[in-house]
Amino acid sequence: MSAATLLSVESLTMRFGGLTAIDDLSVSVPAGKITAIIGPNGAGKTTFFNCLTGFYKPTTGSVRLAHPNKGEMRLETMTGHRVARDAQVVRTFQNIRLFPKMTVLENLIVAQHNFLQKASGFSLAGIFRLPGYRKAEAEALKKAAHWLERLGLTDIADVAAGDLPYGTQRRIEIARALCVDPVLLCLDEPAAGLNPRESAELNTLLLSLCREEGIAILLIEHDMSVVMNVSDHICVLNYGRKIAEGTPEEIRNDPQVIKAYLGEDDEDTASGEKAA
Amino acid sequence: MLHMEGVHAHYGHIHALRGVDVTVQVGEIVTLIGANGAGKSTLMMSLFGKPGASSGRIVFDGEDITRVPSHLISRRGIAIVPEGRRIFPRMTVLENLLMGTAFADPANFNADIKRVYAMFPILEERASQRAGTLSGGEQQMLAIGRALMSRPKLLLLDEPSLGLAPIYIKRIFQIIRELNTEHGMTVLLVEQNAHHALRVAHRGYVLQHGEIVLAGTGQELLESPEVRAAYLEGGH
Amino acid sequence: MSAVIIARHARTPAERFKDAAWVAFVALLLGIPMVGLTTVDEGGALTVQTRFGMLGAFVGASFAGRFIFRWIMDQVQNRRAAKPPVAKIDRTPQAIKVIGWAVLGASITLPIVFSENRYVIDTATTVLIYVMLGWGLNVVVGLAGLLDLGYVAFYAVGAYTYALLFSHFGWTFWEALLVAGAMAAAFGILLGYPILRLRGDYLAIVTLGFGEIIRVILVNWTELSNGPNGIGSIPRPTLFGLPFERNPAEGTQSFATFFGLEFSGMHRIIFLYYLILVLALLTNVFVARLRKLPVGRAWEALREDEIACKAMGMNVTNVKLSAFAIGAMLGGFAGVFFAARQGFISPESFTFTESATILAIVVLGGMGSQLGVVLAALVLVLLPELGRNFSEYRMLLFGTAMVLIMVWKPGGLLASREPTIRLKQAATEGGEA
Amino acid sequence: DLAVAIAGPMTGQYASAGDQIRRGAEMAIADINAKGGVLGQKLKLEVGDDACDPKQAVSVANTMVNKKIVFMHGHWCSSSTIPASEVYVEADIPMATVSTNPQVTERGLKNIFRIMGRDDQQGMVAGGYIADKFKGKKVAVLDDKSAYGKGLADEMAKAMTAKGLKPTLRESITAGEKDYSGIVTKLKQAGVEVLAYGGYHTEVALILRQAQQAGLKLTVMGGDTMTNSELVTAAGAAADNVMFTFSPDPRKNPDAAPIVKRFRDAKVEPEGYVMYAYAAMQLFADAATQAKSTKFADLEKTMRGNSFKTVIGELAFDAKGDQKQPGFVVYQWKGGQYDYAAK
Amino acid sequence: MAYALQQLINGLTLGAVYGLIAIGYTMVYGIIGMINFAHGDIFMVSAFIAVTAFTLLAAFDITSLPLALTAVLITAIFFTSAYGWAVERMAYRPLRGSTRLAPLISAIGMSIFLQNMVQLTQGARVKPIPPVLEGGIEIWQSGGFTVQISWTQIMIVVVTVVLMVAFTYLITQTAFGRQQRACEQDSTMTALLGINVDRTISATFMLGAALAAVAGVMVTVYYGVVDFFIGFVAGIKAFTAAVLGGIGSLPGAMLGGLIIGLIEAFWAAYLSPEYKDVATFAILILVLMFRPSGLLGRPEVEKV
Ligand SMILES: Nc1ncnc2c1ncn2[C@@H]1O[C@H](COP(=O)(O)OP(=O)(O)OP(=O)(O)O)[C@@H](O)[C@H]1O
Ligand SMILES: Nc1ncnc2c1ncn2[C@@H]1O[C@H](COP(=O)(O)OP(=O)(O)OP(=O)(O)O)[C@@H](O)[C@H]1O
Ligand SMILES: CC(C)C[C@H](N)C(=O)O
Ligand SMILES: [Mg+2]
Ligand SMILES: [Mg+2]
Repeated sequence: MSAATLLSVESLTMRFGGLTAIDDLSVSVPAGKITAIIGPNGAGKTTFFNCLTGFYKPTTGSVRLAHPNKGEMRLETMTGHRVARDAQVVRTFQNIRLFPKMTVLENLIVAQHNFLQKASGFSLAGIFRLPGYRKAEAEALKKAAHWLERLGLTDIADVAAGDLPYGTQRRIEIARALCVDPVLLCLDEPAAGLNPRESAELNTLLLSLCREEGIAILLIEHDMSVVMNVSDHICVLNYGRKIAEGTPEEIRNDPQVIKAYLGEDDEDTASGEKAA
Repeated sequence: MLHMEGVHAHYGHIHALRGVDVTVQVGEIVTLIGANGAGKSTLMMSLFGKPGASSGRIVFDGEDITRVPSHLISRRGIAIVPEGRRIFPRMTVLENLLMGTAFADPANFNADIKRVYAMFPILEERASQRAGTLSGGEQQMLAIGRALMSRPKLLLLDEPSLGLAPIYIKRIFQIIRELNTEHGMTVLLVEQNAHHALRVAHRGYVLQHGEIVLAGTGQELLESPEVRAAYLEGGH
Repeated sequence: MSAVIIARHARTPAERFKDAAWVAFVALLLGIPMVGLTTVDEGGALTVQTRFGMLGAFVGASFAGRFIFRWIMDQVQNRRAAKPPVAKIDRTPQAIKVIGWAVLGASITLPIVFSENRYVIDTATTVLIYVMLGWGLNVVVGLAGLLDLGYVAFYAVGAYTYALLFSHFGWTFWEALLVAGAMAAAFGILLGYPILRLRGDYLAIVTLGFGEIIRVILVNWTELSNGPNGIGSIPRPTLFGLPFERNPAEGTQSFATFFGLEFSGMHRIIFLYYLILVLALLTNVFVARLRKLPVGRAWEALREDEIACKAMGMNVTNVKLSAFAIGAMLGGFAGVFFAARQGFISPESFTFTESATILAIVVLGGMGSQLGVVLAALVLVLLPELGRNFSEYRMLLFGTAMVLIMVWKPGGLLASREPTIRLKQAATEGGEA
Repeated sequence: DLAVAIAGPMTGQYASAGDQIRRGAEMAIADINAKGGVLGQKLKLEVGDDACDPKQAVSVANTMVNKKIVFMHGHWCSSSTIPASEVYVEADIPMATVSTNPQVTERGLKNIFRIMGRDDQQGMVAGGYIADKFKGKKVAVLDDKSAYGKGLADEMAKAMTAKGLKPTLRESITAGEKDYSGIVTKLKQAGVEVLAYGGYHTEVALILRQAQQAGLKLTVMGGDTMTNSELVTAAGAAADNVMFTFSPDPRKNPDAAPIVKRFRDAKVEPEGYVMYAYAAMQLFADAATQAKSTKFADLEKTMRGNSFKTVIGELAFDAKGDQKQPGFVVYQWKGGQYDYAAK
Repeated sequence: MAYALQQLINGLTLGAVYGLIAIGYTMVYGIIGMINFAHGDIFMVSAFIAVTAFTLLAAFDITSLPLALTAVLITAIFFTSAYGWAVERMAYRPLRGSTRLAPLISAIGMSIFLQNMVQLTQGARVKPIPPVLEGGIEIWQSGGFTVQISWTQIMIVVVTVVLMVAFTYLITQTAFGRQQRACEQDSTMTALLGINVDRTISATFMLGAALAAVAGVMVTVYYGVVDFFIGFVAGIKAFTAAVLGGIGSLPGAMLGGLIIGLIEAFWAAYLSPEYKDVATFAILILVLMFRPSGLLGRPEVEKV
């Protein structure tokens, strides 16, 4: 792992009453790569995301981001919206959280709120539709259209997001997160509810985001056909602790991981066949 | 056991089911596969009248249940693990499980809860945690556990493996098979994990745009080139 | 869901009879203590009086009413069921546009048609005040999804700001207008700040409490507000300095003398009408534009999912406060106009009932719908007005109507939501630019 | 037909007063029409409900203007009368009101005639009486924060103090609540024996009941609203401790005896504002007959210039429109009836 | 000191009355997540029923106090529950599944309707009944001030506490209570589990109305005077109490009621009675700033 470290998490602990959801966890996430976080249900993966993105205040520990333009940032000290706005660390949710009554396009435009709000002169310029604002709006629209195209959502751009099928909503959530211009994109089970074919498409997308756009991705996923095929690096959690770390190949054969997470290989092993 | 005939269903002016015919025999595991938005979840919910069938007939155990109010349907022995889990977030895990037993024989309670706890030990550990704070996968286990608490004759599972770790996915399919063979439970299963699903299923249907386009035994469908191309393989 | 079952099933007369009998039975139960019995005061002590005739009539009417109602509903449903459900093309946006222009045209010509009818124009002015209030509250409730049961506080702040600026410093309507708006906005932020973390119904009670606090302070702080006596002789707005008076002060012109017209009280009424029409329309354009700006979209997003907003880097605090501030400011403007039109304000005009009416207008209209607010304001203001002929049944009918409209159209009179931006249309517009 | 109108709280909290007004006016109109009407035309009564809400009052006023009424009796609440009068004055409609707030006539409108006294006079009489009668006792002054109640209480306190009896307590309560045990305990603690109250009778009844429970004996002095017999029903025997100021009782007016009887026959007790409403209609009928016109200028001149015999006595008005001899008298409830209090 | 004690007693009684109405509020809230603005008016209806019942009993010369009270309670509960049922059936059930605000507006409409209906059918005048339960105990005397507590006050506090405990048990420990809460959290899923949502909600409304009925009888006995307007103030105060204590929590409603009663009593006793409502609401806002879900309300943790 020679790539520069983008995010380094040190001895992070998160307790809920008597329950320790994350226990002294240290992880580092390289820039421009895909890092997967896996682990059994309740291992603390989503909680880990919540700590990174300002939704929970960790009990102890530090989360440092080496922002390419803005220098080092301490994420654990930043509140909810600042992590996304200033540090450009953007996430999706395990339980989809779109703006259901708004159209897909609107969802993507709202994601560009900070940029547009500034351009609208905090509404003063916008209310008179001054050219500066109109230009910004056109730009935002272009970006939205771009991601709609990339995720195959163009046809449903003007449909209310809440009326769409589950799998589609997953993709919209990713598109929306991309509109925030993330430096680090945190995806919580993006392949849940997708069929194998769609998962494969997701693989392609994730790889191209990482390789072509240089966006670092932190991925929580239970679908091994995704994890094993796209990750550069995998980190395995169990009971809030890191139990293994390494390349997909290493992880696949790690006995501890097999025992706690993958299960004994039998004729049903999905990972191999599903992506065949 | 279950028989759907020419069922149509709408959400407002969206026509989600366009005349589906589905049959499930006693003791069978039947699976539904189909792309995103094909109408799989709608089909399951339409058994409960949410949304109700706008035309067509649904027969369960020889009785027409097309117009029966939702709450009477589960009392006939149908339980569902719905899409999105729909656990009660502000109740404890135990209370959620108790909700599953509203019309079950109280005599079975101890055995049932033991069985569920044996399947998902984490639920026993967390019995008094509020369900809304469970992790995604734990919630999924809870939803399955809740459905099993009423000892249904017919179990509807809408993507039961969603959000579960691989080790649990294997467990789930094992459990489905067990329930079917040992307890004689009939199962209607929706899965994105079509491989798994078709393997455990006796028969399967392929749903497309609200219509059944293909039906056959699990093995037939697994081998069918259309199914392989559309649902089983990554498209490149 | 039971409704669905009933709808599909063609009812036999016997079933209809049973249904009506059940309703009659309930009516009997409800009627016994309220209709059948009453207590009257006979020389210092109560005695019970029975009114079985009235009770009988009430039960009979319930039976007949239900029977006929069901019969009609069944007919309607049968006819509907006979037609196959066709996928309707949603034509609402166009329809709304057409209705909107028609309403606008009607409101512009109204004073011309009714130029001698003081009552009509005055009532129309009241409607417009509520429309404006509705549009203001719509920002908070309809767009941002923050339940506000104390909106009347801002209306009061606007009205009192003008009244006080006038009585202490002699400010005119036009001078006070902006200051009062700013003042109300400041109060909006003042209210918004402590309750940022509250949701739903907690917000409701706190806003209700805030409205009460403002009212109680106005009642008790006599030095400031003249207490319950209110503030009177508030001057009417002028038309570019021309007052609407019969006898203008020495050496000044009034509207009538300037234009060489004979004085008529109607001039001012009509002027006030057009003034509020312009204010309301400005509000409308303002809110409609805001909706298509980042703030407006942020409000709606906030209503949909606050957590997702945060994850998109949105400063939720600012978004909420801006909704409160802008909603309050619009309420403040309406308040200034109200003070100027009434010429007299007292805390009694700013009670919870007033807040409830404004909220009802927003919800009945269909949350977030601008035209819906107009329709709902028309209904809610005109109903009690028309009801004046029924005198003591007036408020009874008003309450009933509120329930019935809600039951008839749970989403509000106009409930469709128009996207703030469309890919197609935006693309073609972009092409032109 | 000639349209005349009444306006007041026909619904809402004070609906019982509206009811009195309506009954009085209906009877008067029936009587006048039975005698052939006014100037050969029958009177037609329009009823406006303002629920004591100033905004509705303006709306009612506009309705009435539209109905081309020639005379208005109302409104009842001062806070409604004041804004509504600005509408009537522009439409040249004379009005006779029972609203007692000084502002009603102090604004110099020429269409207002007050057939009742003013709060300041009322307060003066009541306050003076307290100072004379209860010298040396502890007196609390309480109001309900309404325009009427607070104005009256302030005047009572002023008059008392002027006569050398300083109130021990000066407090306000919130009308419409039910629990006044807090204030009662406070009165008890302060050893108050006399309560000067500005407000409506409903609260007085509750205060009396709760005082009784707390073992506190209170004498209450109130204003014109205490005429309502609801007070007796609600307060029971304790009502006998209530005194109030009101214009001389029209029921005692020997000239009014036949009318009183007619009301009683119709099962309407001519208490409170019933006779005032009757008198207001008489005032209009007489003025119109004398002026031989229902034009505003003529009516106004006649009303201001002459005096009129009505069921509530002689009515004559000063330049502001206030009654020339308001003459407030102190009454006391006794066994369900009110009567002049001992001097 | 004696004065403070007396005010404490006053405050507690008033607080118990608020609490009693608030329990009904909070229970209905707990099931459909909606503020039932008409609850105060249901309470008012029950007070009128109580007045009629008391007057009837007096006419039949039934003077045994326990008998009369029981009879009145039963009558009031019976008819008021019917009102609770009917209000839900007509104004709220058709709105199931629409926005949260629709039933709120419908409730406001219902509240206006009930107020005016009672005004029309029963008259606008206040209705008094003669004192039912007189006397009390003198607890303490100091400085010429006698501290009294009346039987009525004792009865009100006892009844409130008993009902609060009973209903808390019902809601948190029984299957019926669980089903009620389930209806609020996800009514569709509740139906899928075989529970008749409509019936559960109706039953809750009837229970809520029964609680309002008890409150109505207590208030009638305590104050002796009712009118068609009493529901409004009581409703707002009880609503505030429910929120202060944490909406959905029955002990919270009770606690909130007591706190508001005490604030009112002591603020009026030692500071200015004019601003006691300002004090109440200011304290409410203050509490909610630090505990956004009220005193005993469970904090709404939303796991993302
Ligand atoms: N707010 C909370 N309060 C109490 N316990 C919590 C809270 N949030 C999470 N937990 C607990 O912490 C543990 C970790 O949860 P987390 O959601 O991080 O798991 P996860 O790894 O994302 O699992 P899954 O793969 O099932 O989504 C779980 O056991 C959960 O019950
Ligand atoms: N509540 C709803 N309102 C409107 N349309 C809906 C609603 N739910 C589903 N639909 C539409 O109905 C169709 C069928 O949806 P359904 O959820 O049954 O599909 P599915 O096969 O279960 O998809 P997925 O694999 O994503 O779960 C889709 O086009 C969807 O957009
Ligand atoms: C007693 C009534 C005439 C009303 C009261 N005097 C008022 O002017 O408001
Ligand atoms: Mg998770
Ligand atoms: Mg689905």
